[in-house]
Amino acid sequence: MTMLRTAPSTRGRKSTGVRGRPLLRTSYEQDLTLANTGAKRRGVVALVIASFVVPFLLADDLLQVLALGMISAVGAIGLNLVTGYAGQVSLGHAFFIGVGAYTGAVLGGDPDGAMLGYGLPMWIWLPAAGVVAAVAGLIVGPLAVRLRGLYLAIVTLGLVFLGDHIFREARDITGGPGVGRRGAELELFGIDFASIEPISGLTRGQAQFFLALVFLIIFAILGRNIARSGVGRAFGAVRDRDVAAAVIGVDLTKYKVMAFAMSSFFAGVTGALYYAVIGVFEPGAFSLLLSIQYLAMVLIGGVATISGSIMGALFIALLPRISQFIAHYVPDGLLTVFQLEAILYGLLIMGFLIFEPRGLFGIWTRIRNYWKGWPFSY
Amino acid sequence: MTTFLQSVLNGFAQGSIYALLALGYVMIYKATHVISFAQPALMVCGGLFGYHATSEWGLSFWPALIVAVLMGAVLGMLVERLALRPMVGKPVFTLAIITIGVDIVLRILANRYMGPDPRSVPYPSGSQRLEFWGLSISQQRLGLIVVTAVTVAALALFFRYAKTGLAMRATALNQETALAQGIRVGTMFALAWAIAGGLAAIAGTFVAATGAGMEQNTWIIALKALPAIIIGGLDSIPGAVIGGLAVGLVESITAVFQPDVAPWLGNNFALVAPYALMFLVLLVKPYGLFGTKEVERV
Amino acid sequence: MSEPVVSVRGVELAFSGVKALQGVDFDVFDNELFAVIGPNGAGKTSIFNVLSGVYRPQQGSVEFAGSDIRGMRPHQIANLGMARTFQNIELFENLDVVDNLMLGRHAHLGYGWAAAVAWFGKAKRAEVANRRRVEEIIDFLEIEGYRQLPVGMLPYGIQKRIELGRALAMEPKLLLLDEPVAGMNGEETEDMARFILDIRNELRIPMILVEHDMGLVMDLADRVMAMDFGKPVATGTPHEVQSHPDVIRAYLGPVDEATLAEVQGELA
Amino acid sequence: MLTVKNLEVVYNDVILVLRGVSMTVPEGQIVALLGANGAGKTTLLRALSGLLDIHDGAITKGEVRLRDTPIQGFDAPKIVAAGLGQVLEGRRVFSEFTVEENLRVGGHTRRGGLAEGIEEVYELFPVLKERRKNTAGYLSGGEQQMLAMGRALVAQPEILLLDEPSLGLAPRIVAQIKDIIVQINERGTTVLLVEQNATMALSIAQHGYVMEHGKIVMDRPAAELLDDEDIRDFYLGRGDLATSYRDIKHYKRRKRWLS
Amino acid sequence: RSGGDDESSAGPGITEEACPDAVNKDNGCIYLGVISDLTKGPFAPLAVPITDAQKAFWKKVNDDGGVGGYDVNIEKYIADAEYNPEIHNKKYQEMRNDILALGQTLGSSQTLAILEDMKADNVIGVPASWNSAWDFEDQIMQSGASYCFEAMNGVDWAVQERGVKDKVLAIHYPNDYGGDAAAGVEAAAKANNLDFTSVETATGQDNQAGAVAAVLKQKPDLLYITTGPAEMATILGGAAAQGWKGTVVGSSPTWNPALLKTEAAPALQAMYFQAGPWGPWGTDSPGHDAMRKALADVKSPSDGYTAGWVWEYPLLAALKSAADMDGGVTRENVVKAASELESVDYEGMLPDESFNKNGEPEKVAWRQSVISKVDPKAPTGVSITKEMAAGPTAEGFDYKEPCFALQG
Ligand SMILES: Nc1ncnc2c1ncn2[C@@H]1O[C@H](COP(=O)(O)OP(=O)(O)OP(=O)(O)O)[C@@H](O)[C@H]1O
Ligand SMILES: Nc1ncnc2c1ncn2[C@@H]1O[C@H](COP(=O)(O)OP(=O)(O)OP(=O)(O)O)[C@@H](O)[C@H]1O
Ligand SMILES: [Mg+2]
Ligand SMILES: [Mg+2]
Repeated sequence: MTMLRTAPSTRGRKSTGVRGRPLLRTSYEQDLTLANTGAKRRGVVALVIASFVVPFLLADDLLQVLALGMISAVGAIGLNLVTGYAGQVSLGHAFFIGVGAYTGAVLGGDPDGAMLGYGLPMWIWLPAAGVVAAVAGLIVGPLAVRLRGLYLAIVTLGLVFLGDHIFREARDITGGPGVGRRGAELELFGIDFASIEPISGLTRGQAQFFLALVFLIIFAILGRNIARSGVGRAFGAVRDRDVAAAVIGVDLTKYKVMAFAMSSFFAGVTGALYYAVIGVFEPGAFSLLLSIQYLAMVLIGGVATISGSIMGALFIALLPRISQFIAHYVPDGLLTVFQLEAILYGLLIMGFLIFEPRGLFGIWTRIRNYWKGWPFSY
Repeated sequence: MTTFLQSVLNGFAQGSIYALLALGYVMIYKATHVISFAQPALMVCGGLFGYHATSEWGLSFWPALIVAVLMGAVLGMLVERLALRPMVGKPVFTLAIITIGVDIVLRILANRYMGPDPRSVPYPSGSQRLEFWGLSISQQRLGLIVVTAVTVAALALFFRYAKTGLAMRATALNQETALAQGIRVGTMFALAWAIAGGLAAIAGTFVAATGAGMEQNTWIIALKALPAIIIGGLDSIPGAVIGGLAVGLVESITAVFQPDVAPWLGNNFALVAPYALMFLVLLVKPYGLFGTKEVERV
Repeated sequence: MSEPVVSVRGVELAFSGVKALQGVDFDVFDNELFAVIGPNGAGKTSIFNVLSGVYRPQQGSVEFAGSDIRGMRPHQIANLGMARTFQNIELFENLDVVDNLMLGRHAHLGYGWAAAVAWFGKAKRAEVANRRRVEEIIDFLEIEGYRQLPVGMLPYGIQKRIELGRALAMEPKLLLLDEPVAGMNGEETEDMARFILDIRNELRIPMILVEHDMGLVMDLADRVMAMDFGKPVATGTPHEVQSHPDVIRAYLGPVDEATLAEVQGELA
Repeated sequence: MLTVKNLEVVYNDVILVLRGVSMTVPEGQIVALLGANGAGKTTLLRALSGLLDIHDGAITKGEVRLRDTPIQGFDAPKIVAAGLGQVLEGRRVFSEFTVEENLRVGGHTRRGGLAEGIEEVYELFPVLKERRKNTAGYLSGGEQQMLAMGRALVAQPEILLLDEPSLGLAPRIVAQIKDIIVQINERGTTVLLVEQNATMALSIAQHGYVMEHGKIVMDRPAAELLDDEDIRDFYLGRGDLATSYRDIKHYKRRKRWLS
Repeated sequence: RSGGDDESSAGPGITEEACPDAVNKDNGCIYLGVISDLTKGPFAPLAVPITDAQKAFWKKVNDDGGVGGYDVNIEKYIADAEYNPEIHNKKYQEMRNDILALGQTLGSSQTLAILEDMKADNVIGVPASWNSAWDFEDQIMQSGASYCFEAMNGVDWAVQERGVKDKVLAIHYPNDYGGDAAAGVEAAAKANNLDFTSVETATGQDNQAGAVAAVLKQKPDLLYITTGPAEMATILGGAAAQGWKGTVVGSSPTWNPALLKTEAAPALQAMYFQAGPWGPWGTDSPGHDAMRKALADVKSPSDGYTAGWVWEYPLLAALKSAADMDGGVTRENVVKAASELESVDYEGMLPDESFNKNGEPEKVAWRQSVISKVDPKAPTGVSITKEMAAGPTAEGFDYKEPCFALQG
């Protein structure tokens, strides 16, 4: 399927090859590690340190936005696995996120609340949400074997509508439209991450930020592991040329289904955690719009890159703030500031894709390569 | 029995709207292989053009419809030129997301124009209905069915006999090869969007002439065309029509009978029935009823 | 001779009206280089597609490595040890050379999704071991310089070589080559010929070769099968096939007896 | 008459592929362009026919003139309208179209007589006529190549750029293609022929260029090139004297004789 | 970030410094937040007028000299939450340190999404709905009868005045709004010995086929609708066109004057009545007068304005009484003042005693509402046909818990 086949990974790599500065490796292990150059290693370390400093510099509301952004980054990584790596465009991500959210809410929800809740601890409900969503993915996967491209996309979209119907009707679980329910209890190692009281000196925003950060780091590594292993390669093969992939021994059905299941697992844990942080949510949350938002994260961040997914998710999370910020500098005349904000949201997504179709990751590689090649240009 | 026939008739009439909307998607798909998520906004704008022409310029329905179609076509072209042309050759899903951006922007502007009130376009015969065999249908719906039939016929002829039709499809299949044959790819895109904008305007104007008219939430109707185009096959004109009508029928029949026949499916199952039908069709035909199968050969 | 590696009997394949293959029979033996020739549309690629499970013939049997593979799915056949290259290059353009070759080793990785997710331990060890094998192939095909480049941007000739490499990485029991030297100049053709010979002599993999370059076929093949309109018209040593009147007709079009004799004479 | 002066082409803003190429394709001639894989032949053709920007390429220097009109700023449809047709490398048929639809698209710019144009192509390639209602994507490789060639002919271009038309064709069809090129040339079409099959190309061309690493390194009448020892060695493979492929020595390494 | 950083002076959301563009330069400033549905959400057509009316309300308060030495600003912290609980929550987090109270929080699950934080922050809020659940929440200040009582009164009225004696059908959205009303209809149907059925319907004019079919099948005497205006018109118009005749009563959000320009207009005139918590825009009362004057620029009046305006009175009352307390206007005092209010001066738009938070809902909840009829001459297309009253069902209703439970 050529839908998402992007230009081969970009200017960057090309120029490395052409300009030829082969990085010396002395063993294959070294070649296979995550951060396989010194610069990358230093970069990662710097980034992690920075992430631990940030919470002490920002206000709580912004921290929560970032925390939610990091949590949705895991969902974006999941979508990138199925759509970016394996090339199966899914508009059904919202459904799997919903399945995860409700699984989490039921298992980890307040047993005395009005909705079904078992009050299980987080280390059970979080993975369980992933597993249940993955099972849903397993059921849907076989559709992907028969369908291609936009047909698959719209069919997965149908899933969102069917899911919406189920979520609306299963009122004991979801509360129904316009009513909603509470997410799971956010308590881990005896720390209540939802409490407004400071937790060992940390505000709620800070605590949630750290929770999200750790969550993201774990799943980003898992995502990266999948991507760099034979599984990730097989995904790429299925995406680029499925007949050729089959002929070299890749079982198409198995890998398409696996891609859906893995992606749904990521979606499931994201859903459960995200809505536990949000607090109250209703079936309307898992609409086409949510699916599209995730697709936008993947496309804006960069198809088939883990770090791109993270950047894309943070960008989409911050986008309302960005448009809010800009809108307040435009004098309102014809449009109210809110209409302006909403329009800017649309325009920024468009502008981004038009001017940098390779996504944030593309910008990043370009900057990196600029410095690599410095001071020589061609 | 009358209830059944009446619901078939209602579904048929509603299906005509979906068919028109589906045709818009198909036009864009045929030339670009993109699903345009901007169709809802184009429909809303088209309906508002019709509204403006009748209530502000004092035109009557039919001239207003023509004005709306022309303006819709121009709007479609503008969208293509400004937002999509710079992206020629980029992955189609990137383009699809861009159309979502377009949709957001246009809909906000339309809402700004509409304000809180529904806007309706008066149909010449008002709410008069035609009665026969114990069934009834509003004249406005009949008008819609006729207009749909004429439009479909015109488009089908265009694609059959005009070389532009073939050139449009060629463009979608492979832009470089199309360029090498001397096909003006940009013109094809613009044309497709213009037709899609015009079709959306017809649908929009009729929607605005129905019931409470066009309001801020009416855009959702356009999403019903998505299962329709999949059922019919993304690139097929007859497919769009049959898909649209099928969705209308299934929806109407389910709405009437499901609460009694299959209450366990839950409230308002009619809303998702088109998607259920879509799943069924795809299980048998992965490219919809009339879609072109993608060639895979090594 | 020993047991055939692959044996095709009475294969018939038709696509709505077009009879692509009719009554195709042949065997390929151990360490043999078997060539298939024929005009365009004769059905050569279709034979490959039948062998590798992309097409399912309506009639006939295909036996490979001791099992009946008719009706098996492509990846199952691949895992039995059949590898091929394609007439139109079918590489994974977005992936780099190493990844393309590693994909060739997919069946040999020997770890599942769980190990992949965990990475450390089994998966990592397997990756390193297989990477080593891939480096040997890189070495063999002399493509060291391109390792980390996405194959989409490499010159055509190199891509053809990488495709061969990917097939070799599968450690196949039978290798199918579809027009390996099409679009290559004399020098590149020689390079490719050398690799084919090396594969035959050093790796001892039996091969089926489809090629329009008669010089190459006649020089390299042990046996040749000529086809026309989906039917084998002659099978035998290159020399026998070359002078078969039906083969000459298939290649030159209708000829009168005199020219036929002349051509046969020239070839002899 | 098509002239190229000092042309430079860059992909993705950084990869310099053509480094000052100059050549002339005189009216009514067949000119052959040879070169190893990756030399930049296809890139040159793209630059001539306005298809570079689709590949993120751009002309950064130099000039292309068609009958004294500089055309390097034109887009492809304009160039096609000016009478320059191209057969793209690698059988780019519209897979989902039938054979006939492909030919009709080929005649997009043709004024009138489309049916005759298609009929002429069917005469040249009778297989295509048999397969006229078949989906082009399912044709065999060679049949697709014929279709690509036929499609370009329907447009009746004044100048025809051919990018490896013999690729994957059986000897008999190669000979046929060769005849067709001569035929259309005799009818007044100027031809620029890119070929790996140098024997074929040089045997019908009046003039030949050899390209290497984005530069023209040889520019001679075709007959001279055909006699040139290096050319024979590199493009024609083992001439009559060469031994069988089986005897190729392993130590024989690829060498370039220039640059 | 500014606004609430003067916590040293009077606490968050209140400053000694004058408001931006203050009317009374010497006054301090109280900041009220609004979290509404202003652009793309389903309630945007209603929420925009509501918000505009609330701006006008507080402008008038400022023009009259402010409250306890403060001007009130409701313009600076307005957020568009698109009717989405998640965004609602985010927007609240953004403004939580900057506001004294929420002048508007629109939507039930939306409000629930921030209720815990509001409680922790001592922030009270004015809902933009009439939900029975709010009668049971201390920090939510609701005006007028809930949908539930409104529906009981509507049914009781129809039984008395329109001769309904057989069958009542409730067509409603499945949410808090429709659910609350349907519960009221059911209670009233039971009390009046009517045959009751209910049908849930979805938003969107094109999704009303099932609702229309239900009407045609059941042929009810009374149809009680709780949807949006377009849906109501589609159902009523569709059923009427196919021969159904009966009485239709809709909750207040089912009406929009522009419906009189649609093809459903004749049917509406013949059959439709609106149950509402107070008199529409054109009603004659000092409060209505003040509102019309303050909103003189409005081109097409609607009862969204009326609602937005009325809802603010209790908040004004709470601010006033907090200003008289020890420590003056602070969040804590406002919460306390609100919970002790036993009446509010609605300037005649509602009876003063209609607002009473001081006691069990069973005792203090307001149960009276009005019925309006279509009146093309009235500014918003409807005028009162039955004055403020509670029907027998509402009067006798055992109100221990909300009619329609929002989640706990
Ligand atoms: N999937 C298919 N559907 C329809 N026809 C097909 C299909 N595959 C092959 N054919 C037809 O079968 C015939 C044989 O095709 P095949 O590709 O095997 O030829 P080939 O001998 O490889 O020719 P070439 O040398 O040109 O590659 C051709 O006429 C082709 O059109
Ligand atoms: N789109 C592109 N982006 C970047 N580099 C490219 C692109 N297309 C071609 N190149 C590079 O430009 C060089 C010349 O390519 P070109 O296709 O013109 O060669 P060619 O002479 O036609 O070769 P062949 O005989 O293989 O067709 C090659 O090194 C190729 O890798
Ligand atoms: Mg072939
Ligand atoms: Mg080339």
